[in-house]
Amino acid sequence: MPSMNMIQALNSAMDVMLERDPDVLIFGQDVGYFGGVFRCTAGLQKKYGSKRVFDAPISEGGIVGAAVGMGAYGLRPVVEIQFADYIYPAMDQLTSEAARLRYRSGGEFSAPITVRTPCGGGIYGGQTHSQSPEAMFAHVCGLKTVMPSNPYDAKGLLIAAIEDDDPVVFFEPKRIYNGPFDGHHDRPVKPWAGHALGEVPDGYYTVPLGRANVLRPGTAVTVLCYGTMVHVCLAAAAESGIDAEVIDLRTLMPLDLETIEASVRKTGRCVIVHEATRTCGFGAELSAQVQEACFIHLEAPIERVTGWDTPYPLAHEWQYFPGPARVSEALTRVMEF
Amino acid sequence: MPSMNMIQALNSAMDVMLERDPDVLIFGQDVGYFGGVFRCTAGLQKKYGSKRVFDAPISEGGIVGAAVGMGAYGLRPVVEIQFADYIYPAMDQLTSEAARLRYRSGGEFSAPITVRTPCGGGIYGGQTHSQSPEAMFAHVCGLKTVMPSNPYDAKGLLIAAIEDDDPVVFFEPKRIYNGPFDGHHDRPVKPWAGHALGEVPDGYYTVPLGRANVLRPGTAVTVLCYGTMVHVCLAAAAESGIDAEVIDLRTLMPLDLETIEASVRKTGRCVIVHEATRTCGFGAELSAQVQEACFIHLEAPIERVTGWDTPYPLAHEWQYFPGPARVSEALTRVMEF
Amino acid sequence: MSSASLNPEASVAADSGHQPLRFYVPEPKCRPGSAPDFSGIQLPTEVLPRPPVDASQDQLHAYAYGLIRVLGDDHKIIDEWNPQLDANVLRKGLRSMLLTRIYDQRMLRAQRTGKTSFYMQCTGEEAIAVAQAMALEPDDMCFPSYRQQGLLIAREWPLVDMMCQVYNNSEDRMKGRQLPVFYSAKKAGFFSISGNLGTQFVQAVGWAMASAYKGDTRLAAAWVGDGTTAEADFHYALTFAAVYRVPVLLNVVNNQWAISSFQGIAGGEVTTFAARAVGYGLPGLRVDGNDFLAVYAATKWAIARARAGMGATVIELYTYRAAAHSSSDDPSGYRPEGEGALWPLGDPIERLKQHLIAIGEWSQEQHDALTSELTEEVKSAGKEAESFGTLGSKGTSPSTMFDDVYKELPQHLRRQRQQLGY
Amino acid sequence: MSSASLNPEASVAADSGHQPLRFYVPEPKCRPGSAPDFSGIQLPTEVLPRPPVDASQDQLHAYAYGLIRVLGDDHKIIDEWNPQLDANVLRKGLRSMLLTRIYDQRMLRAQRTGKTSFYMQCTGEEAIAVAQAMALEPDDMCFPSYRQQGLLIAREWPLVDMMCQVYNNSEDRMKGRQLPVFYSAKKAGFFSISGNLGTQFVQAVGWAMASAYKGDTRLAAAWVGDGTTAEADFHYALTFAAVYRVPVLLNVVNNQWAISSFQGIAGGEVTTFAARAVGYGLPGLRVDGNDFLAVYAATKWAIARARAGMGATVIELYTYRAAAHSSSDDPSGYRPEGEGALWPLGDPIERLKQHLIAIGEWSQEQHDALTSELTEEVKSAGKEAESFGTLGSKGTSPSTMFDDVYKELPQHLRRQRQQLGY
Ligand SMILES: Cc1ncc(C[n+]2csc(CCOP(=O)(O)OP(=O)(O)O)c2C)c(N)n1
Ligand SMILES: Cc1ncc(C[n+]2csc(CCOP(=O)(O)OP(=O)(O)O)c2C)c(N)n1
Ligand SMILES: [Mg+2]
Ligand SMILES: [Mg+2]
Repeated sequence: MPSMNMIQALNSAMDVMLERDPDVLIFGQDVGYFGGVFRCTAGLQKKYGSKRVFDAPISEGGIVGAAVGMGAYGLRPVVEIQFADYIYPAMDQLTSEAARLRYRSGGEFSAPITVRTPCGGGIYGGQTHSQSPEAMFAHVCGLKTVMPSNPYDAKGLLIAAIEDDDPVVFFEPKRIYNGPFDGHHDRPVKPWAGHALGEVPDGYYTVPLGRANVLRPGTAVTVLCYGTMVHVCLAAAAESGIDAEVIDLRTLMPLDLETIEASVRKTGRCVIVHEATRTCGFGAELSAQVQEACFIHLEAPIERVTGWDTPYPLAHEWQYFPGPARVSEALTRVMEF
Repeated sequence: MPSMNMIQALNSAMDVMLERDPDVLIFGQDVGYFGGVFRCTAGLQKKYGSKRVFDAPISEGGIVGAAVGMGAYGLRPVVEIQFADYIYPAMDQLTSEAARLRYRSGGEFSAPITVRTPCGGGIYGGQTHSQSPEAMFAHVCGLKTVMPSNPYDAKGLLIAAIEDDDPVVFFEPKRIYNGPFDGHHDRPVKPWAGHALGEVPDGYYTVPLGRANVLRPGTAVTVLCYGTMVHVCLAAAAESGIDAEVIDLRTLMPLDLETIEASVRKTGRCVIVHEATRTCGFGAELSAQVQEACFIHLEAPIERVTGWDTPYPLAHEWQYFPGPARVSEALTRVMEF
Repeated sequence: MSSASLNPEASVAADSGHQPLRFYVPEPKCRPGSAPDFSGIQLPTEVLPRPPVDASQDQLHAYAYGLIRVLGDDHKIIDEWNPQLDANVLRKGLRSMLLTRIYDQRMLRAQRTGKTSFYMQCTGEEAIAVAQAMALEPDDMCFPSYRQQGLLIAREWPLVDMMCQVYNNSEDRMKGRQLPVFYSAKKAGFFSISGNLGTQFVQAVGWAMASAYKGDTRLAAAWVGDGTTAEADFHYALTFAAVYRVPVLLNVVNNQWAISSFQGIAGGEVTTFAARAVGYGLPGLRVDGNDFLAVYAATKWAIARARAGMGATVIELYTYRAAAHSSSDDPSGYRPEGEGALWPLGDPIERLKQHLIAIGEWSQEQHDALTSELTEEVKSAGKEAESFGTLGSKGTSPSTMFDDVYKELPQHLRRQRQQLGY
Repeated sequence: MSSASLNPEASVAADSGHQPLRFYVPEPKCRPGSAPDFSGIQLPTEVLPRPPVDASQDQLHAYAYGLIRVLGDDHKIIDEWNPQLDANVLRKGLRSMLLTRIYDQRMLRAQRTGKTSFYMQCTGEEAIAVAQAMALEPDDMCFPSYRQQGLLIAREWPLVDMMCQVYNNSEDRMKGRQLPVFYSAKKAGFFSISGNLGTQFVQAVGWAMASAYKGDTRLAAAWVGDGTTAEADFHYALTFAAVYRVPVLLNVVNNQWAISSFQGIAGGEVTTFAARAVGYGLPGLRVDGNDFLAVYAATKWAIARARAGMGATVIELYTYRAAAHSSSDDPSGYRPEGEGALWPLGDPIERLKQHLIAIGEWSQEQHDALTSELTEEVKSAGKEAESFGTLGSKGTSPSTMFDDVYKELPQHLRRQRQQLGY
């Protein structure tokens, strides 16, 4: 099986779908001739022509609005928002339009669009190239929210998202585009090559939306995470020596509560990890649901390890980033409670 | 003391601040000559002139963006977004600009603006005149988020918001503009006249941001709520006969965790009520924080009673609205756990 | 603090040698209490000829500032833009406009008597939606605002279906979810109305791109009000339409008011709304929106241009909102009583009627008979619709509240539906 | 599936009698591998005279489509817009432009050697910020994008302060929070740079309204790139500026590129960016952005108009982004090598230098001496700045991360700071 990094896997997903489905088209800032500032669409315009893969004006709201119209016609547009930090101008079209079109029209119209957007920090991006705003979208009923943690899932989930009949916001943790970064920023960079989840089939396959993945079975404590934090949590589990069950949620909405519940019932403990700011982050919802579903099983408070409630700073990003040390501390606290 | 409904109280707050501070000005759709579609600014243009109270184009993003610029100059603009459902076009200016201006400029510039917006359902408003998007704003560090439940607080909190040096999103639950609606939509409408919190001083006073109000002391269970839901919860407490301690949060960010914690430690039980959709609603954050702070004191799972995770429907709004019956059931469940 | 110091303009000392700066807040000429006055509205006297559909920007510039008219003040035809319509077509137009008005009247009454919570009329603006629907192919896709019910009526969509939506009753295809008048009728080429102003404008552009992408022949057309031009989606729509040369009609219905704000608050004092097009390199046509023939002719021109691969046209339809903004609004609070009656461009129904009479193709008797017939038609549709319920009586099951959020009902909504008892 | 059926345009049967619709995707004339070709750029030959500052819309229309120039191809003055500047002022302009370029060069090198994570040059665009800063009063408020470092340099803001920001070091007044070049310098009338494209445009309008509200004399000026005109805030800014007649200068720096997208993707193929102004009833001036004198003169005109109470002007500054978009970008991936050298409007520094030489106010020797002097100045500023640290060495305390989120540190941030160990 070929080895791909996440960029190649995403590219391959779009390639496969452009090939299979003439209703798939791709547009966004710099995605055409150039192939995207992160190169995720490299080569696709050349292969499929500029009517199927093309540049868009710097107008996130216009991009999503036009995509909603295309979706209503019956196409499956895949659009790129260059950084998740720049998705807010499209908030209205996503929240008021894409998310509610099927509902308000009694099912007559829908917006089967996919909005890809790189998120997360750790690249010296400062406050406008580092954000993880997934909780806002998870709050909006009618949207689906996805964040993969590895090339294999990235491709399978993106194909599933494109085929999905509902609008999907697809977050791509840019820090792990090239390798499974575990938060040890002072250690040499690891590539995806050689990583089991960097083995990616060339052709079509899907990873279904709404199913979490138990990446590391364990008995002591359940760790809920997604995106870059999956690798941080795996590192923390290894380094702390605590037998944590690390669950990669993959999809935030719909959420795979069954897998979560089964795990917490077994472990009696839960640590939730995300990079986004803490207050009203997706961890709050996870904490609430775990508490609701597993109250009598809980032997320690559910802990959240998250970004601080500040903008993402540039120079201090490693103090901001919830790295393996902070996760390990939380694991230890929960175990010692 | 004069009796005011919430519209009059808000009008009085703006009147007081226009009178006291020449740097206060007001603009928004229909707020000038006409005085606002809910009449909150009635008479103010006549009294203060059209340079201080004026109509704005239908451009929520432009309104907030211009306000940010005015705030950076040193004014204290108070702008109205006609319905909270229409705040999304302003999301970028609020999230990326107002919220982070002080931070990103190292304190050189700031945006001391107040964004008033009517929220909530129960007025046959359908999916675009009923929303309660407060959680999205509470997630954005740098913003403060307020929602009053009565005329006295509305005036005092609005004055505090205008005087506050940070940007404040001020949600006004429109269902209680005219009276303390408790969710019994089939009963005669109650006015604010005669209600203790409808007694509102004419002049200047503030209700500080960040302080909750224990509206009904109780011993059995803590009920956390805000806005319209305060009255629903008080009704539920009365009707269920459960000695609930009903806390009106008033400000979501900054949150008065002390008051909450003290109460839950005492009661050992907690029910959280809001009108917004459930997933990633502010209730999730409250649940997570209560659980974190009071784990060993909890004798029952924390329950959330919220709007369903659907758009707000028109014809079925009373099945959507989390009324006193649903709150009472939750209180009972929590007590019987 | 003295009231002098509260004059904000006096409060910063101007020590720079420059005059203090000023800004300006537009205000309409008349407010309640003063007499209505439209003397400021100058109708262009020069009539611009119909340009070729492939005319260049330079050739089209003047059309954004003129006013395309076909029905003159004497109810005779001004030739330049005459679409040469058969009298049968004109009578069909008259019928649809009249039906729209009678429908509006009945539904407003239904609102007043509590059968629905809300209603919005399009009184005085009937020519726009009706003539444009007739100029478009039946399957061209319309992205309307809430004031183009005439599109559905001209396309002969069943009144009963519309009424069931207004009543949010058991036959409401939108399952009681939407505000009254927020129709959706895919089969009639009528896109679901949003409630969020303007969002449909750029969606229409996307839809038209999709149609062109598929080699389809269906155009898209969209409508926004004068006030709504200030929203972002207006800018997005014109930008995308210009960049990708999209076959779409972008209509701005300038009915002078946006709730209580006159069109000056949207920028209408300094230029026309058709002129916005010029800025993007698009043609802008300013049209007498109360002139059925002019609306038809201008729309046909834009359609031909789009079909010729020349892209989008912006059409400003110059009209007057004769009624209240909605059933929740009372315009006596912000504009003089009787302004509508003095509107210099008259009433669209009356003008087409008088034209038909002037050319010997209609009579007052026929008009009265048509009015009675349509009144009956609306009444009997009303009866039928009411048999399916009105607001609060006989609706869809509350369990439908959980449908259509997603294509498939997810687990968490199933649980929530169960909690509600379904 | 056959590849024929994947041709989307063939896939819907056109049974309506109409031709299949089309849309169009703009593409620049040249891409890597082909020779640069600017033959499509036609410089207007007619020179429009400087209009009175209170000229009406009609009188100003042509300025949105022409090109204001003062420095002719022969380095002599074209008289119409000659701002009649003293040679000392011109030398000051030359100095600031040259300093900007030398500063950029050094900071890019600093990025290449790991002293900072990122850098953005304004090579080829120096005349814009420098001439505009010199035309404005020192306390007029600037709302720049990331490519107007020349404003700070022309206003003689300390280079060391700028460098400390770029290095995110212990003296960085933005406390290491911002991307390099996202300066903020209130005392220099330089607004905090956002990172989110375009947001500052409507903020500048608000700021200018506030200034006018207070009877202040300080204007606002704002800058966006050609690509950024497609954002909502551009539309908001022009709408609000037109409606409230706001004393603000709205500048569009058309440097032909937005990262890898040429200006056609923003709508620049069908009309000019200055023409956007026309749509709102604002004056639009199209200016040779590589001509220091033309930029200065056009800016002065707009300032005078704003001070006369006539409101805003949109200025399109026609230029070329000679360098990469940023230190993260490599333009050889999307445009032909050597395009910049062929740009028909030349290099702004070279043009002003040659003009000064032509009028006998400068010489190559003086220029060489100035270059050495400025190189030294930048070098010694660099040394000083580096003494306060470079990225990763000597910064502000991590505890400052929690400051300035709010004016007062709230409880929950105090707790989080404690968790971090501060
Ligand atoms: C985004 C948004 N902002 C505000 C509103 C509230 N609103 C509803 S109609 C209206 C006025 C619209 O005026 P115009 O565009 O001129 O259309 P008209 O009603 O005159 O047909 C306003 C402000 C809304 N529906 N959506
Ligand atoms: C809202 C937003 N969208 C996208 C970006 C990413 N981005 C940064 S610079 C740039 C290109 C801007 O081009 P232009 O406006 O022409 O300015 P120039 O760089 O040429 O000076 C893009 C797309 C951003 N910073 N903000
Ligand atoms: Mg209107
Ligand atoms: Mg550019």
